[in-house]
Amino acid sequence: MLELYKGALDVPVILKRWYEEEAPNNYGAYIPFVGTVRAEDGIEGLSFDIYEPILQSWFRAWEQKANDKGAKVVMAHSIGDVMVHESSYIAAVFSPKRRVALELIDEYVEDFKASAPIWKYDIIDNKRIYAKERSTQIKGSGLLGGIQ
Amino acid sequence: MLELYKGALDVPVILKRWYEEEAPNNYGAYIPFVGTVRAEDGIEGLSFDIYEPILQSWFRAWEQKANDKGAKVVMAHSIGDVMVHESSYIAAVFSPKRRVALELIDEYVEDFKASAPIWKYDIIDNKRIYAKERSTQIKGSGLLGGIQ
Amino acid sequence: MVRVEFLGPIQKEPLNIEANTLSDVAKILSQDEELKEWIATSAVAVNDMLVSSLDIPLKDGDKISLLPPVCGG
Amino acid sequence: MVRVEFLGPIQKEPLNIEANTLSDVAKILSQDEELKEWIATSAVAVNDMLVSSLDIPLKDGDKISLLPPVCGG
Repeated sequence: MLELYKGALDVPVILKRWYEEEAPNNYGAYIPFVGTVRAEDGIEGLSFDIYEPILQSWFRAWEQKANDKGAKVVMAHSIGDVMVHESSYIAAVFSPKRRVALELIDEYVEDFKASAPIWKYDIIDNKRIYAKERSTQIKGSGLLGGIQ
Repeated sequence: MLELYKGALDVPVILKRWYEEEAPNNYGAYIPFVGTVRAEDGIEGLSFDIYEPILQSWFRAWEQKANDKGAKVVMAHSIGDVMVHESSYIAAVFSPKRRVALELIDEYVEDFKASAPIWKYDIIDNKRIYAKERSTQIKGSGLLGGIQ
Repeated sequence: MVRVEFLGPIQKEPLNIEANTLSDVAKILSQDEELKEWIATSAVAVNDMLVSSLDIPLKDGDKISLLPPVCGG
Repeated sequence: MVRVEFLGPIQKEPLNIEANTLSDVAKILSQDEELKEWIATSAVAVNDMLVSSLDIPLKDGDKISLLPPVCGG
């Protein structure tokens, strides 16, 4: 389940719904990672663009990977503006086993950061400024420039 | 904050309260680990004994360790009986930084499993049976038997 | 004719160009001075699949996307 | 006089015994056949602090706790 929302996430409602949906499914461990916008460098908030077709295929590959370990992944992300101290991202793992869950949440969140087709902008003075310095080139970038 | 509850945890309510309490404190990452009782080996549920004085000092050491990294740990645990598909344990980390949060939740949960003075019993036919095979000797065990 | 789309912060309208391979696309895009930095740092998808070779044959109607550096979460 | 408490699954009432060190406690407890396995696998706390040496001097009123193997969560 990949859920995209316009603006900030209602974190308690999402965490509760996921918990209750999986309660009968005999997973011993549920680990959500919640990402919240920090007040820093004078930003008013962050803004996100998402390219959904490739995000969906990235997510389906992770569903398969989790499934192979008897686990399940879910995700919620904001599109557009999210103000400081609001949340823009929840990634969660359900697994029968503790070790699988702890290892999977780490890999899943890190791969999300490195690969998911989402672009972040600082909101300063009501303008969107691409967060270039904090961004990561997707593996294989530069193909058309012959520099890879 | 170490919270002990008689019986199963109300997971959505606890996750929501912790999230809202820390929302103004500028943590970028919130990772709760929720432990739920699995239906296996014909158990009706699990039951827990806790020795609170040593659990409190174990927890205070973790508060200090998290604080040294700019992070915060919290925990909720059940005392007594928790039926299958109910939850008995939530450990959570708040941190400004993603990597600190992901590494801390892993260490924190693993050290909890190895060291926290909590004893687990299977509930079968309404009787409590010590989960000896799944239990771990605390570091330094056997001191009085001269075997360590 | 293939369609080239520029995602995220690359503020540029889609282009329709003649190209038989990604090498052709690279040649055409590299003539645009504004795109130089984006080309050097972007990943490439053909019909929403990320690709890692310039030898991919293209057919009429294919969609090529440029994905600049990402930062979700 | 020190007090020895048995935690969790060790189904045994607390004992009040005369002991000057943990070695004395070990000697007294090892006479109880029922406790043999628990002694071999339990950690020991003096006044709620886990200890790792038998040489700890004890004073009147100290509390010694035996903590058998744990499994929280």
